[in-house]
Amino acid sequence: MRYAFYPGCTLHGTSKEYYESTRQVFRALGVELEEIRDWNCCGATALAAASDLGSLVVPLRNLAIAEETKLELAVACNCCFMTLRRSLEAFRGDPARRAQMESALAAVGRHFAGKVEVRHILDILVNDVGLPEVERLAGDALKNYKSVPYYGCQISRPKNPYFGTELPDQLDDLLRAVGLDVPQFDRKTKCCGAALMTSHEGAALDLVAEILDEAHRRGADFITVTCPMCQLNVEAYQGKVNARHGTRHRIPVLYFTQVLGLAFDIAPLRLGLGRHMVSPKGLLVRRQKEAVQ
Amino acid sequence: MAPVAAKPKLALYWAASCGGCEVAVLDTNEKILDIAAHFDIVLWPVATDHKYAGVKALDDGEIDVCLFNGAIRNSEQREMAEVLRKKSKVLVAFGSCACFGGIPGLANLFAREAILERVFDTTPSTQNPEKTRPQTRWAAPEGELELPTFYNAVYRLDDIVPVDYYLPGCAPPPSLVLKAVTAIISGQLPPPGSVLAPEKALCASCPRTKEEKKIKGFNRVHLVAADPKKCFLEQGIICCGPATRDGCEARCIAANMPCRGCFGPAPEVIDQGAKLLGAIATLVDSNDPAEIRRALAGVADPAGTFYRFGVPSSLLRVARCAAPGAPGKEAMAK
Amino acid sequence: MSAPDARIGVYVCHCGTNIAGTVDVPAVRDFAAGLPGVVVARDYKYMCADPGQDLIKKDIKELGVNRVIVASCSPRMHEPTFRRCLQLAGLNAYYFEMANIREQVAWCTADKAAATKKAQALVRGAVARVPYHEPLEERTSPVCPVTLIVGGGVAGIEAALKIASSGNKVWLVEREPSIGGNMARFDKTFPTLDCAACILTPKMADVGRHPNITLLTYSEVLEVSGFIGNFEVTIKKRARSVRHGVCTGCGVCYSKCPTKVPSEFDVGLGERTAIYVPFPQAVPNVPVIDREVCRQFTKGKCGICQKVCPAGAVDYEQQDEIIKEKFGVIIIATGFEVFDPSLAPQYGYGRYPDVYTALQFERMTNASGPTTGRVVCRNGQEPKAVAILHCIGSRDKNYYPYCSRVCCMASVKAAHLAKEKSGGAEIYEFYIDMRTFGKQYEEFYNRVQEEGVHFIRGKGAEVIEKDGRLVVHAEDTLLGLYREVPVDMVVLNTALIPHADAGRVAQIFNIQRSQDGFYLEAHIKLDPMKTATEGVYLAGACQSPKDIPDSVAQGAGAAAEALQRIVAGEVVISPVTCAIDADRCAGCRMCIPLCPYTAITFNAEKGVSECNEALCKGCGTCVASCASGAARLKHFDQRQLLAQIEGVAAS
Amino acid sequence: MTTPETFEPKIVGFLCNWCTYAGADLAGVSRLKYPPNVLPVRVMCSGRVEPELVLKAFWEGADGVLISGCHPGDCHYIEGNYKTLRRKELLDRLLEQFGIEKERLRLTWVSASEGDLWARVVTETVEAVRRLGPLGRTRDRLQSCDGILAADLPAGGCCHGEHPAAEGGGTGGR
Repeated sequence: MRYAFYPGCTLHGTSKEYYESTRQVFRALGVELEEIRDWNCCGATALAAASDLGSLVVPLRNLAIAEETKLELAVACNCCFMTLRRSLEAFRGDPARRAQMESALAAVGRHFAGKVEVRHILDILVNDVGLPEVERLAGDALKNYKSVPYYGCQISRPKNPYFGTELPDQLDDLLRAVGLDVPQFDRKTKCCGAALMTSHEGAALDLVAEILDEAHRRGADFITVTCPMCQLNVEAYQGKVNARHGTRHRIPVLYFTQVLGLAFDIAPLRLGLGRHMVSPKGLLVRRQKEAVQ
Repeated sequence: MAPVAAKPKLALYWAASCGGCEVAVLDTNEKILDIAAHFDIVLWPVATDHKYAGVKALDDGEIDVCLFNGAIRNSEQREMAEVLRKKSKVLVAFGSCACFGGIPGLANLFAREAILERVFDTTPSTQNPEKTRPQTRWAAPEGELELPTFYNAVYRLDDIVPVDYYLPGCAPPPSLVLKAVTAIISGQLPPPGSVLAPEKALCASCPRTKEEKKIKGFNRVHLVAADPKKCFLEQGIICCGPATRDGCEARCIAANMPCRGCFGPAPEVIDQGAKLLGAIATLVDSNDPAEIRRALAGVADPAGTFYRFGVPSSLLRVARCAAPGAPGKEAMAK
Repeated sequence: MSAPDARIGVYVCHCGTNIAGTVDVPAVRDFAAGLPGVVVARDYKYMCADPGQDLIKKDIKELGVNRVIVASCSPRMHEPTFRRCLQLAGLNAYYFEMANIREQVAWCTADKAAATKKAQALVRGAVARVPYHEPLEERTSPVCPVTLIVGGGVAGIEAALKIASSGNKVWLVEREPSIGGNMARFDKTFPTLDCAACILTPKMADVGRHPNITLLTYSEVLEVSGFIGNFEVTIKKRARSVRHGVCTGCGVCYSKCPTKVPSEFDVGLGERTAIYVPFPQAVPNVPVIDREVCRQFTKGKCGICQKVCPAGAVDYEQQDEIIKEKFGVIIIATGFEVFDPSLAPQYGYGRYPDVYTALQFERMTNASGPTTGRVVCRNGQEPKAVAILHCIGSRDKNYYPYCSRVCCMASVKAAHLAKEKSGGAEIYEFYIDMRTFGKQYEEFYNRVQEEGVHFIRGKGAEVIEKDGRLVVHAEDTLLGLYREVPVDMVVLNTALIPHADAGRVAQIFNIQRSQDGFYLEAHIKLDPMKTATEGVYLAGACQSPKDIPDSVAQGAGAAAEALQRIVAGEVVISPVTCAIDADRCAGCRMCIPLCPYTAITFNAEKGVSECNEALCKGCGTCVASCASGAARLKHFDQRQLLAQIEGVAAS
Repeated sequence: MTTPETFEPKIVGFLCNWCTYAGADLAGVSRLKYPPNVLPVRVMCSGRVEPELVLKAFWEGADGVLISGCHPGDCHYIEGNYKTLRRKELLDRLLEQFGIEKERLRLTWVSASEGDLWARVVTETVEAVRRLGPLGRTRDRLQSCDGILAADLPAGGCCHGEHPAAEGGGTGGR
């Protein structure tokens, strides 16, 4: 299996561990990710406020580059996933829009035919690689662990064919496939506050608190996420949440690729597990202990 | 010495045709002598030496009957059609080419250029490095010669001039020829515009056993040994009988060959090929688009199959590429 | 043949402003006047009104008009009207032709000039066509006086009783082991709160014993052929494994049966045995063995019910029965099913035990239901607070866009019952807007409001668990607040949707479905009982979501439609059939296998194919496949169509 | 000179009585607006629509032909629509041999409840034919080949009834 790969800014910046673990896990599974050349920022959610057309064309350039590879485009960051899909749907759906987008793209000397598919790596792991293959590689390293799957809001919005808008279950299945105990998690697609954390911190902290509270109530050893933004908010602000709500949360927040890595017995440091603000050390130690016994 | 003047005048002419119709006249065997005896033949290029000038010199309507075979493919044939119409009391479209365009009519599926190129350049037996083409004028030492213009399309006789009777067939069977001639001689003719052949389709006189038909796939007659007793269609072999006027005495059928449609459509049918195509396609025994397509792929060359003798009589008449400067010319002119 | 003697009258209708608003009617009239064969062209405000029809009659009499064209609405609307008009004027009805310049020109075209041009083209087509029209005589055929009713819910029951009590025979076929349908599940009915069983069971019993009604439960229609007046129907009577007539309905068998499975009738809340009657008042009161789960059939050993049956009615050997029967008319009353809310996971159905569907709640409140009528949570406690959510799956683009019509009232009723049967719990209704359209419905709504039920205008967004309770999230659009209401029980008012196999059933009866998947009526306002297929009628929720009063009304209405046919004794059959011209047919027999009604046979001694016009329905498939043009479809004859094409396409 | 902008295609539509004709009525009742280029000819069943009728439409100068019936499986006459499907397969190939793009002949399924679909189908078809450009009358095409024909050329077949002396019978020609 081979895919074009669009990492997006964060995977090369604040969420290197997501990048590293993704690389490791896909290598272990024998799936090639070919990083597209000369890609640019997807514009994230900020650009749409400034210029609607701009917010469609900026991601489109990446799609045009990906199209040249004749491969499907794998994306890890939920925000990139959303903006790229939004651009693609506008291009396919609305002839008038399409014309504008084409001419804008032509201005930077590129052409796009609309022939590329945007796939989230979670979707690829579950539907292309398949759970049996994942199970095959997974040891029982995680069998006594419990984790809640936190998808975030962008992976399933706007409505898309890959993830149910209300309560998707692909991540649940994937985590179960590597032996984790996955309880029900009502807030799996609730907003983490995203950029509000910088403008309306209080509101964002309350949202994160909701998530942490349920994770705690469900007895999760750690939270599994699919999105750099969620990972940052849910992990980095636990202190402030505790201060605000008088709670004592200190729960690791791992990318699902890191979790798979652990299950595949890939060295923790290669999975970027050294980069976390809430250290997963405790987990790892316990894991080793159990391994010894 | 018998009085010559009493004899009615007969003209026979061939336009774009193979000569088979001429033979059909001769096939009346000894009866030909009666014809010769009854008529004063004023024009018969294949058999007698009369000049056009002689015909043109006749008074209008002086010819009693003209049996005209062949389609109209060039300016000479058109001119003679007009002359003979003028000079003849009764003009009979004789044979499938004159009636429907016939085999020459298949040329309407191609562009004139494509045909000339094939004939004068690309046939294996052709040596023509200068790519010489027929010219309508040619300066010879003896003086300038004029040749007829080769048209873009093939026409039926009645496209050019009004026709009184139609005697279809490739070629018309002697029995029908005699019947027609006798009718003419005895003056007992049906209303003008009539086809001098039976009113039903060929199946009526086809001796083969017929059951209810369903077609899974098509066979081509040269690829299978057809059961001589069984309806061709039931063997997946396309037979034009159901859409073709009777009168040929099922000669092909008797030779274990399917009807090819030379007698033209049944009465009041406008488009023989369309009727046949509709009937044949409907018999395909499947409701699955893919399966239907597969089955019908067995029909090689629909136009040539359903309009073998009638392209110039179809509602489509001529492929678009035939008209000068028509769209899709290149595409068609293979 | 062409008719040189054709004297055509063209009448262009304004239809008030419906046509005249978009089409230049005088221009069309003048255009028509100039067409060959037209002796008179007029326009009038309403051609279908008597004065309009009189114009036609007058011209037929005084101007010798012998072909009539009306350019107005769709022939599906008024063709019969004008054909009658011709007949009254002594002209054959089939000398008439209609040009549809309303539905297919005026109403669907924006540009006036273009509309006028199109109208003229259609008129030209009609004018070219009518000279080739031939006089045709309508035939009649007898109507078999027996009605088939499919579906034994309240609508089917009503229809059956009406027809039976008129002295005519009825067969009622029901898929379930008992008739009664969904209504049998209810405890109380809005707006009067009278007990559903009390008003339904007497009707059920009547059906059971009525001499004119043949009741087939646990049975399904497999195949329908023929046409109005004489349908040939194949019915599968599934093996009940208990002999009807022998069984006394004592009930010992199911009291002793060791196998327990969730009860369909209780929507999974209660249990039933392998041999069972769905509910105590079942009609017929004859148990049925569920062979899927019965040990005798799955394991081959048990046989308890047979041993204990005092009447010796249990028969493991019983086979499915295939019944073929003739019917004159058919009423379809197959009802609805409910949306499965687990497809909308945000509401927690299937994840939280105390989230129920409205139908489950009906069973809970039913005195003979799984909780003997007490409203209690799974833990046996009475709820302190109950949330009732409207429009679950209805009025929702993601599921079913239409309004299910009954839920608002059902919810109000549920609110009342929940309060009453839970010892006064707090009740919260989450609604988009209240639709209490029926007689005494608004009054009932007011009454329940006064009982202290909280009505929150805002659709329930989701149900999540917090601190051991269920929390309903919603935006209260009256307060302009986002609310989280903790409750102990949630009732989801799910959409009423077409049966999963509605498509298959539609094909069996050769009827159509509207885009929402319910069966399509002939006219949404004026012909709600008829379908496009003559002699097949609709009753109840299979046509669209309906409450009990409407289902009963439509059941009675469908009965009237059926009786109208039966009493008439014969039906008029369209003369639009195929005729094979023996002088042209060469006997190739291509057409024979193509006829869907086997109306064509081969006459060996004449050597030609012949069409039985009694069987022919006039589709024209054989005509389209007749290579010699011998087969002709009356009124859609080749010459007529060719001329019409020439007319519309001429420029 | 007709350009894609000014060219208004002429399309003959064969609508089955039970599904598409009813669907087209519904489109009207719902006041859905669509281009006026499709001229409806009502037939009881799409199964009645035979090639001769389609070719006749082209002969008379239709730039396109639209046949529309009930959805597969829903035919009022059980399976007339499948018969049409079979004919269309072969007709497509015939048209292409005559240089007529098969896109000029369209077969669609529109049910009695799909007024909006009918409006969409018509719009699409008109646009598709508009892109293909004019086809024009067969007789004009033949005329333009060598310019030797009478303007009102009789249609098709053996011309019984087309003879000046014979009284008008064949509906083909004039």
